[in-house]
Amino acid sequence: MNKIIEIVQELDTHSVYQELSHPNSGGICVFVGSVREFTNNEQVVALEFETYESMALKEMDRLADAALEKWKLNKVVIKHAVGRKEVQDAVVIVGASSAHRSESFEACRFLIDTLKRTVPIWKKEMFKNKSVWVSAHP
Amino acid sequence: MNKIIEIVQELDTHSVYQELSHPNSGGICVFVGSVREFTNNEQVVALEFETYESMALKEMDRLADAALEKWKLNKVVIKHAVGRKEVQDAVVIVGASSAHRSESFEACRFLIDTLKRTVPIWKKEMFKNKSVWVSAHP
Amino acid sequence: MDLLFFGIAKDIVGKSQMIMDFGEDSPNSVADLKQALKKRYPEFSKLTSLAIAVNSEYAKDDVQLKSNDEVAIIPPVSGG
Amino acid sequence: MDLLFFGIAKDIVGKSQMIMDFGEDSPNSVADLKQALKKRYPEFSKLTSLAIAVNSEYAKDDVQLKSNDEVAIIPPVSGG
Repeated sequence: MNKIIEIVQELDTHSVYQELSHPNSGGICVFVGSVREFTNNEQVVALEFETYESMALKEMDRLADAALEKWKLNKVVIKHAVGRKEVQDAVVIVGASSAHRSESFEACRFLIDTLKRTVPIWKKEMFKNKSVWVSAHP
Repeated sequence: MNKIIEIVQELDTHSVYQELSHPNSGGICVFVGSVREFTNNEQVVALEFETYESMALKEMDRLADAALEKWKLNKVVIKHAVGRKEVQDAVVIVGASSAHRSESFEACRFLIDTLKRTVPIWKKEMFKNKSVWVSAHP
Repeated sequence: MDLLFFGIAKDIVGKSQMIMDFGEDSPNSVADLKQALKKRYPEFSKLTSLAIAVNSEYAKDDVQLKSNDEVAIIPPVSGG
Repeated sequence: MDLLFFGIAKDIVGKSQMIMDFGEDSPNSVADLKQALKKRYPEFSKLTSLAIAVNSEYAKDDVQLKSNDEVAIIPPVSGG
Protein backbone atom coordinates (compact mmCIF):
# COMPACT_ATOMS: atom_id res chain seq x y z
CA MET A 1 0.00 0.00 0.00
CA ASN A 2 1.64 3.20 -1.12
CA LYS A 3 -0.63 5.63 0.73
CA ILE A 4 -1.73 5.97 4.34
CA ILE A 5 -4.72 8.24 4.94
CA GLU A 6 -6.11 8.79 8.41
CA ILE A 7 -8.27 11.06 10.54
CA VAL A 8 -7.59 10.35 14.20
CA GLN A 9 -8.05 11.76 17.67
CA GLU A 10 -4.34 11.57 18.53
CA LEU A 11 -1.54 11.79 16.00
CA ASP A 12 1.46 9.52 16.47
CA THR A 13 4.58 11.27 15.18
CA HIS A 14 6.86 8.37 16.11
CA SER A 15 5.82 5.92 13.44
CA VAL A 16 5.80 8.17 10.39
CA TYR A 17 9.39 7.49 9.32
CA GLN A 18 8.77 3.76 9.43
CA GLU A 19 5.57 4.19 7.43
CA LEU A 20 7.36 6.16 4.70
CA SER A 21 10.48 4.01 4.60
CA HIS A 22 10.94 2.02 1.39
CA PRO A 23 13.89 0.17 -0.17
CA ASN A 24 13.73 2.38 -3.25
CA SER A 25 13.57 5.62 -1.28
CA GLY A 26 16.66 7.69 -0.59
CA GLY A 27 14.70 10.71 0.60
CA ILE A 28 11.82 11.12 3.01
CA CYS A 29 10.28 14.51 3.71
CA VAL A 30 7.76 14.99 6.51
CA PHE A 31 5.84 18.06 7.57
CA VAL A 32 4.14 18.28 10.95
CA GLY A 33 1.77 21.12 11.76
CA SER A 34 1.42 21.88 15.45
CA VAL A 35 -0.46 24.26 17.73
CA ARG A 36 1.28 27.59 18.27
CA GLU A 37 0.86 29.46 21.52
CA PHE A 38 0.31 32.87 19.92
CA THR A 39 -1.67 34.06 16.90
CA ASN A 40 -1.25 37.76 16.14
CA ASN A 41 0.05 38.25 19.69
CA GLU A 42 -3.05 36.70 21.22
CA GLN A 43 -2.55 33.69 23.46
CA VAL A 44 -4.24 30.53 22.17
CA VAL A 45 -5.66 28.25 24.85
CA ALA A 46 -6.48 25.43 22.44
CA LEU A 47 -7.65 24.61 18.93
CA GLU A 48 -10.78 22.63 18.18
CA PHE A 49 -10.87 20.70 14.93
CA GLU A 50 -13.95 19.26 13.35
CA THR A 51 -14.40 17.49 10.05
CA TYR A 52 -16.88 16.10 7.58
CA GLU A 53 -15.12 12.80 7.84
CA SER A 54 -16.40 10.82 4.85
CA MET A 55 -15.70 13.74 2.52
CA ALA A 56 -12.36 14.61 4.16
CA LEU A 57 -11.08 11.06 3.69
CA LYS A 58 -12.12 11.15 0.03
CA GLU A 59 -10.37 14.50 -0.49
CA MET A 60 -7.22 13.29 1.29
CA ASP A 61 -7.20 10.16 -0.86
CA ARG A 62 -7.60 12.25 -3.99
CA LEU A 63 -4.79 14.51 -2.79
CA ALA A 64 -2.48 11.51 -2.28
CA ASP A 65 -3.32 10.28 -5.79
CA ALA A 66 -2.58 13.71 -7.25
CA ALA A 67 0.87 13.68 -5.61
CA LEU A 68 1.54 10.11 -6.75
CA GLU A 69 0.67 11.14 -10.28
CA LYS A 70 2.71 14.36 -10.24
CA TRP A 71 5.93 12.86 -8.78
CA LYS A 72 7.54 9.45 -8.69
CA LEU A 73 6.85 8.58 -5.05
CA ASN A 74 7.11 5.30 -3.19
CA LYS A 75 4.94 6.23 -0.21
CA VAL A 76 2.60 9.02 0.85
CA VAL A 77 1.20 9.70 4.32
CA ILE A 78 -1.61 12.16 5.12
CA LYS A 79 -2.98 12.23 8.67
CA HIS A 80 -5.06 14.82 10.44
CA ALA A 81 -6.18 15.05 14.04
CA VAL A 82 -9.61 16.20 15.19
CA GLY A 83 -10.94 17.28 18.56
CA ARG A 84 -9.31 19.61 21.08
CA LYS A 85 -5.57 20.22 20.64
CA GLU A 86 -3.32 22.14 22.98
CA VAL A 87 -0.09 24.06 22.45
CA GLN A 88 2.65 21.90 20.83
CA ASP A 89 0.21 19.11 19.94
CA ALA A 90 0.57 17.79 16.41
CA VAL A 91 -2.50 18.45 14.26
CA VAL A 92 -1.42 17.29 10.82
CA ILE A 93 1.30 15.05 9.38
CA VAL A 94 2.03 14.80 5.66
CA GLY A 95 5.00 13.07 4.11
CA ALA A 96 6.39 11.52 0.96
CA SER A 97 9.31 9.25 0.15
CA SER A 98 11.08 9.01 -3.17
CA ALA A 99 14.32 7.91 -4.78
CA HIS A 100 15.76 11.43 -4.72
CA ARG A 101 15.18 14.28 -2.28
CA SER A 102 13.72 16.93 -4.60
CA GLU A 103 10.58 14.92 -5.29
CA SER A 104 9.98 14.26 -1.60
CA PHE A 105 10.30 17.96 -0.70
CA GLU A 106 8.10 19.15 -3.56
CA ALA A 107 5.45 16.52 -2.91
CA CYS A 108 5.41 17.21 0.84
CA ARG A 109 4.93 20.94 0.26
CA PHE A 110 2.18 20.24 -2.27
CA LEU A 111 0.41 17.92 0.18
CA ILE A 112 0.19 20.44 3.02
CA ASP A 113 -0.61 23.44 0.77
CA THR A 114 -3.39 21.57 -1.01
CA LEU A 115 -4.77 19.96 2.15
CA LYS A 116 -5.23 23.42 3.65
CA ARG A 117 -7.21 24.56 0.61
CA THR A 118 -9.41 21.56 -0.10
CA VAL A 119 -9.90 19.11 2.78
CA PRO A 120 -13.10 19.78 4.77
CA ILE A 121 -11.63 20.30 8.22
CA TRP A 122 -12.40 23.34 10.34
CA LYS A 123 -10.32 24.90 13.05
CA LYS A 124 -11.63 27.04 15.88
CA GLU A 125 -9.11 29.09 17.83
CA MET A 126 -9.98 29.22 21.52
CA PHE A 127 -8.69 32.35 23.24
CA LYS A 128 -9.26 33.30 26.85
CA ASN A 129 -12.42 35.31 26.21
CA LYS A 130 -13.54 34.32 22.74
CA SER A 131 -13.30 31.71 20.01
CA VAL A 132 -12.92 32.20 16.26
CA TRP A 133 -13.47 29.91 13.25
CA VAL A 134 -10.24 30.42 11.30
CA SER A 135 -10.54 31.86 7.76
CA ALA A 136 -14.32 32.03 7.95
CA HIS A 137 -14.44 35.76 7.36
CA PRO A 138 -12.35 37.93 5.00
CA MET B 1 19.14 25.06 23.25
CA ASN B 2 17.90 25.83 19.75
CA LYS B 3 20.18 23.43 17.84
CA ILE B 4 20.91 19.73 18.16
CA ILE B 5 24.02 18.52 16.31
CA GLU B 6 25.09 14.88 16.41
CA ILE B 7 27.20 12.25 14.72
CA VAL B 8 26.09 8.82 15.87
CA GLN B 9 26.31 5.13 15.04
CA GLU B 10 22.53 4.65 14.98
CA LEU B 11 20.04 7.37 14.13
CA ASP B 12 16.83 7.52 16.12
CA THR B 13 14.03 8.79 13.89
CA HIS B 14 11.43 8.50 16.64
CA SER B 15 12.53 11.45 18.76
CA VAL B 16 13.03 14.11 16.11
CA TYR B 17 9.52 15.56 16.25
CA GLN B 18 9.81 15.99 20.00
CA GLU B 19 13.22 17.61 19.61
CA LEU B 20 11.88 20.15 17.10
CA SER B 21 8.62 20.85 18.89
CA HIS B 22 8.31 24.37 20.31
CA PRO B 23 5.39 26.44 21.63
CA ASN B 24 6.05 29.13 18.99
CA SER B 25 6.30 26.65 16.11
CA GLY B 26 3.33 25.92 13.87
CA GLY B 27 5.41 24.12 11.27
CA ILE B 28 8.06 21.42 11.51
CA CYS B 29 9.81 20.07 8.43
CA VAL B 30 12.07 17.02 8.64
CA PHE B 31 14.13 15.33 5.95
CA VAL B 32 15.49 11.82 6.42
CA GLY B 33 18.00 10.37 3.97
CA SER B 34 18.04 6.58 3.80
CA VAL B 35 19.88 3.80 1.99
CA ARG B 36 18.40 2.90 -1.38
CA GLU B 37 18.64 -0.62 -2.70
CA PHE B 38 19.64 0.38 -6.22
CA THR B 39 22.02 2.99 -7.64
CA ASN B 40 22.01 3.20 -11.43
CA ASN B 41 20.40 -0.25 -11.54
CA GLU B 42 23.17 -1.81 -9.47
CA GLN B 43 22.17 -3.49 -6.24
CA VAL B 44 23.70 -1.88 -3.15
CA VAL B 45 24.62 -4.29 -0.36
CA ALA B 46 25.45 -1.54 2.16
CA LEU B 47 26.89 1.93 2.56
CA GLU B 48 29.91 2.70 4.70
CA PHE B 49 30.16 6.19 6.14
CA GLU B 50 33.26 7.70 7.64
CA THR B 51 33.88 11.19 8.95
CA TYR B 52 36.49 13.60 10.19
CA GLU B 53 34.42 14.03 13.30
CA SER B 54 35.84 17.16 14.93
CA MET B 55 35.63 19.06 11.66
CA ALA B 56 32.23 17.59 10.70
CA LEU B 57 30.70 18.72 13.99
CA LYS B 58 32.13 22.22 13.47
CA GLU B 59 30.73 22.37 9.93
CA MET B 60 27.33 21.09 11.07
CA ASP B 61 27.25 23.69 13.82
CA ARG B 62 28.16 26.42 11.34
CA LEU B 63 25.43 25.13 9.01
CA ALA B 64 22.83 25.31 11.81
CA ASP B 65 23.92 28.88 12.59
CA ALA B 66 23.64 29.85 8.92
CA ALA B 67 20.05 28.53 8.85
CA LEU B 68 19.18 30.28 12.13
CA GLU B 69 20.51 33.52 10.68
CA LYS B 70 18.76 33.15 7.31
CA TRP B 71 15.30 32.23 8.65
CA LYS B 72 13.37 32.82 11.87
CA LEU B 73 13.59 29.30 13.33
CA ASN B 74 12.86 28.03 16.81
CA LYS B 75 14.79 24.76 16.54
CA VAL B 76 17.25 23.08 14.20
CA VAL B 77 18.34 19.42 14.19
CA ILE B 78 21.26 18.01 12.16
CA LYS B 79 22.25 14.38 12.75
CA HIS B 80 24.35 12.05 10.66
CA ALA B 81 25.11 8.38 11.09
CA VAL B 82 28.50 6.76 10.47
CA GLY B 83 29.57 3.15 10.04
CA ARG B 84 27.88 0.46 7.96
CA LYS B 85 24.28 1.11 6.92
CA GLU B 86 21.97 -1.28 5.16
CA VAL B 87 19.01 -0.78 2.85
CA GLN B 88 16.27 1.38 4.46
CA ASP B 89 18.54 2.49 7.33
CA ALA B 90 18.42 6.21 8.07
CA VAL B 91 21.74 7.94 7.41
CA VAL B 92 20.92 11.60 7.94
CA ILE B 93 18.18 13.63 9.64
CA VAL B 94 17.81 17.37 9.29
CA GLY B 95 14.88 19.45 10.44
CA ALA B 96 13.70 22.89 11.38
CA SER B 97 10.70 24.31 13.19
CA SER B 98 9.27 27.78 12.76
CA ALA B 99 6.11 29.82 13.28
CA HIS B 100 4.97 29.33 9.66
CA ARG B 101 5.56 26.45 7.30
CA SER B 102 7.47 28.17 4.50
CA GLU B 103 10.49 28.88 6.67
CA SER B 104 10.65 25.31 7.94
CA PHE B 105 10.55 23.89 4.39
CA GLU B 106 13.13 26.31 3.03
CA ALA B 107 15.48 25.85 5.97
CA CYS B 108 15.18 22.05 5.86
CA ARG B 109 16.05 21.99 2.15
CA PHE B 110 18.98 24.35 2.74
CA LEU B 111 20.27 22.14 5.56
CA ILE B 112 20.42 18.94 3.52
CA ASP B 113 21.69 20.61 0.34
CA THR B 114 24.48 22.41 2.18
CA LEU B 115 25.38 19.43 4.36
CA LYS B 116 25.98 17.37 1.23
CA ARG B 117 28.35 20.00 -0.13
CA THR B 118 30.34 20.97 2.94
CA VAL B 119 30.32 18.47 5.81
CA PRO B 120 33.35 16.13 5.77
CA ILE B 121 31.58 12.79 5.61
CA TRP B 122 32.38 10.17 3.00
CA LYS B 123 30.16 7.43 1.66
CA LYS B 124 31.36 4.19 0.11
CA GLU B 125 28.85 2.17 -1.87
CA MET B 126 29.33 -1.54 -1.36
CA PHE B 127 28.14 -3.62 -4.32
CA LYS B 128 28.42 -7.38 -4.67
CA ASN B 129 31.78 -7.35 -6.40
CA LYS B 130 33.17 -3.86 -5.84
CA SER B 131 32.99 -0.75 -3.70
CA VAL B 132 33.04 2.90 -4.78
CA TRP B 133 33.69 6.17 -2.91
CA VAL B 134 30.75 8.28 -4.02
CA SER B 135 31.53 11.52 -5.92
CA ALA B 136 35.30 10.97 -5.68
CA HIS B 137 35.78 10.96 -9.44
CA PRO B 138 34.14 13.15 -12.10
CA MET C 1 -34.30 19.08 2.02
CA ASP C 2 -31.89 17.31 4.43
CA LEU C 3 -28.72 19.35 5.00
CA LEU C 4 -25.46 18.91 6.96
CA PHE C 5 -23.67 21.92 8.45
CA PHE C 6 -20.06 22.21 9.61
CA GLY C 7 -17.82 24.76 11.30
CA ILE C 8 -19.23 28.24 11.31
CA ALA C 9 -22.18 27.10 9.14
CA LYS C 10 -23.32 24.99 12.06
CA ASP C 11 -23.12 28.04 14.34
CA ILE C 12 -25.09 30.15 11.86
CA VAL C 13 -28.05 27.77 11.63
CA GLY C 14 -27.64 26.39 15.17
CA LYS C 15 -27.61 22.72 14.16
CA SER C 16 -25.30 20.20 12.49
CA GLN C 17 -28.13 18.59 10.54
CA MET C 18 -31.60 19.83 9.66
CA ILE C 19 -34.43 19.29 7.26
CA MET C 20 -35.04 22.68 5.71
CA ASP C 21 -38.32 23.49 4.07
CA PHE C 22 -37.88 26.14 1.40
CA GLY C 23 -41.54 25.97 0.40
CA GLU C 24 -42.19 27.32 -3.09
CA ASP C 25 -38.47 28.26 -3.48
CA SER C 26 -37.21 24.68 -3.08
CA PRO C 27 -33.78 24.80 -4.77
CA ASN C 28 -33.11 22.57 -7.78
CA SER C 29 -29.39 23.26 -8.20
CA VAL C 30 -26.36 24.01 -6.05
CA ALA C 31 -26.51 27.66 -7.14
CA ASP C 32 -30.17 27.86 -6.08
CA LEU C 33 -29.38 26.30 -2.71
CA LYS C 34 -26.63 28.85 -2.01
CA GLN C 35 -29.05 31.65 -2.90
CA ALA C 36 -31.79 30.25 -0.69
CA LEU C 37 -29.42 29.84 2.27
CA LYS C 38 -28.06 33.38 1.93
CA LYS C 39 -31.58 34.72 1.75
CA ARG C 40 -32.69 32.92 4.89
CA TYR C 41 -29.39 33.41 6.81
CA PRO C 42 -27.68 36.64 5.75
CA GLU C 43 -24.59 35.58 7.74
CA PHE C 44 -23.70 33.19 4.89
CA SER C 45 -23.12 36.20 2.63
CA LYS C 46 -20.38 37.45 4.94
CA LEU C 47 -18.22 34.31 4.69
CA THR C 48 -14.99 34.24 2.70
CA SER C 49 -16.50 31.48 0.57
CA LEU C 50 -19.37 29.03 0.59
CA ALA C 51 -19.24 25.62 -1.05
CA ILE C 52 -21.73 22.79 -1.31
CA ALA C 53 -20.84 19.11 -1.24
CA VAL C 54 -23.19 16.57 -2.80
CA ASN C 55 -22.61 12.98 -1.71
CA SER C 56 -19.35 14.02 -0.04
CA GLU C 57 -17.80 15.68 -3.11
CA TYR C 58 -17.49 19.35 -3.97
CA ALA C 59 -20.34 20.23 -6.33
CA LYS C 60 -20.28 23.03 -8.91
CA ASP C 61 -23.09 25.56 -9.13
CA ASP C 62 -24.85 23.81 -12.01
CA VAL C 63 -25.14 20.42 -10.27
CA GLN C 64 -28.81 19.40 -9.89
CA LEU C 65 -29.97 18.23 -6.47
CA LYS C 66 -31.87 14.97 -6.10
CA SER C 67 -34.05 14.17 -3.09
CA ASN C 68 -31.81 11.35 -1.81
CA ASP C 69 -28.49 13.25 -2.15
CA GLU C 70 -26.40 13.87 0.96
CA VAL C 71 -25.99 17.64 0.82
CA ALA C 72 -23.47 19.47 3.04
CA ILE C 73 -22.76 23.15 3.57
CA ILE C 74 -18.98 23.76 3.46
CA PRO C 75 -17.77 27.08 4.87
CA PRO C 76 -14.10 28.09 4.31
CA VAL C 77 -11.91 25.12 5.32
CA SER C 78 -9.04 25.67 7.74
CA GLY C 79 -7.33 22.35 8.39
CA GLY C 80 -3.61 21.92 8.85
CA MET D 1 54.58 17.02 8.20
CA ASP D 2 51.81 15.14 10.05
CA LEU D 3 48.77 14.55 7.81
CA LEU D 4 45.29 13.00 8.20
CA PHE D 5 43.64 11.21 5.28
CA PHE D 6 39.96 10.36 4.80
CA GLY D 7 37.79 8.51 2.30
CA ILE D 8 39.49 7.82 -0.98
CA ALA D 9 42.53 9.87 0.12
CA LYS D 10 43.19 7.21 2.75
CA ASP D 11 43.01 4.52 0.07
CA ILE D 12 45.40 6.46 -2.18
CA VAL D 13 48.14 6.79 0.44
CA GLY D 14 47.27 3.55 2.27
CA LYS D 15 47.01 5.12 5.73
CA SER D 16 44.68 7.34 7.73
CA GLN D 17 47.55 9.25 9.32
CA MET D 18 51.18 9.64 8.32
CA ILE D 19 54.18 11.84 8.79
CA MET D 20 55.25 12.76 5.29
CA ASP D 21 58.76 13.96 4.60
CA PHE D 22 58.81 16.21 1.54
CA GLY D 23 62.56 16.90 1.89
CA GLU D 24 63.65 20.09 0.16
CA ASP D 25 60.09 20.63 -1.22
CA SER D 26 58.50 20.91 2.24
CA PRO D 27 55.29 22.87 1.51
CA ASN D 28 54.72 26.22 3.22
CA SER D 29 51.17 26.86 2.09
CA VAL D 30 47.99 24.91 1.37
CA ALA D 31 48.59 25.40 -2.38
CA ASP D 32 52.12 24.01 -2.04
CA LEU D 33 50.84 21.01 -0.10
CA LYS D 34 48.27 20.17 -2.78
CA GLN D 35 50.99 20.39 -5.42
CA ALA D 36 53.37 18.19 -3.46
CA LEU D 37 50.67 15.56 -2.85
CA LYS D 38 49.67 15.45 -6.51
CA LYS D 39 53.31 15.10 -7.51
CA ARG D 40 53.90 12.18 -5.16
CA TYR D 41 50.47 10.52 -5.69
CA PRO D 42 49.17 11.23 -9.20
CA GLU D 43 45.81 9.70 -8.19
CA PHE D 44 45.00 12.95 -6.33
CA SER D 45 44.92 14.77 -9.66
CA LYS D 46 42.07 12.54 -10.84
CA LEU D 47 39.69 13.45 -8.02
CA THR D 48 36.68 15.72 -8.56
CA SER D 49 38.17 18.11 -6.02
CA LEU D 50 40.80 18.22 -3.30
CA ALA D 51 40.55 20.38 -0.20
CA ILE D 52 42.79 20.85 2.79
CA ALA D 53 41.59 21.45 6.34
CA VAL D 54 43.85 23.16 8.84
CA ASN D 55 42.87 22.71 12.49
CA SER D 56 39.56 21.20 11.36
CA GLU D 57 38.50 24.11 9.14
CA TYR D 58 38.58 24.39 5.37
CA ALA D 59 41.73 26.33 4.43
CA LYS D 60 42.17 28.44 1.31
CA ASP D 61 45.19 28.01 -0.95
CA ASP D 62 47.10 30.94 0.54
CA VAL D 63 46.92 29.73 4.16
CA GLN D 64 50.43 29.19 5.57
CA LEU D 65 51.11 25.89 7.35
CA LYS D 66 52.68 25.87 10.79
CA SER D 67 54.43 22.85 12.24
CA ASN D 68 51.87 22.21 14.98
CA ASP D 69 48.79 22.56 12.75
CA GLU D 70 46.43 19.61 12.37
CA VAL D 71 46.35 19.20 8.60
CA ALA D 72 43.79 16.95 6.87
CA ILE D 73 43.33 15.93 3.26
CA ILE D 74 39.67 16.26 2.26
CA PRO D 75 38.59 14.45 -0.92
CA PRO D 76 35.10 15.18 -2.37
CA VAL D 77 32.58 14.86 0.47
CA SER D 78 29.52 12.64 0.00
CA GLY D 79 27.47 12.67 3.19
CA GLY D 80 23.69 12.63 3.31
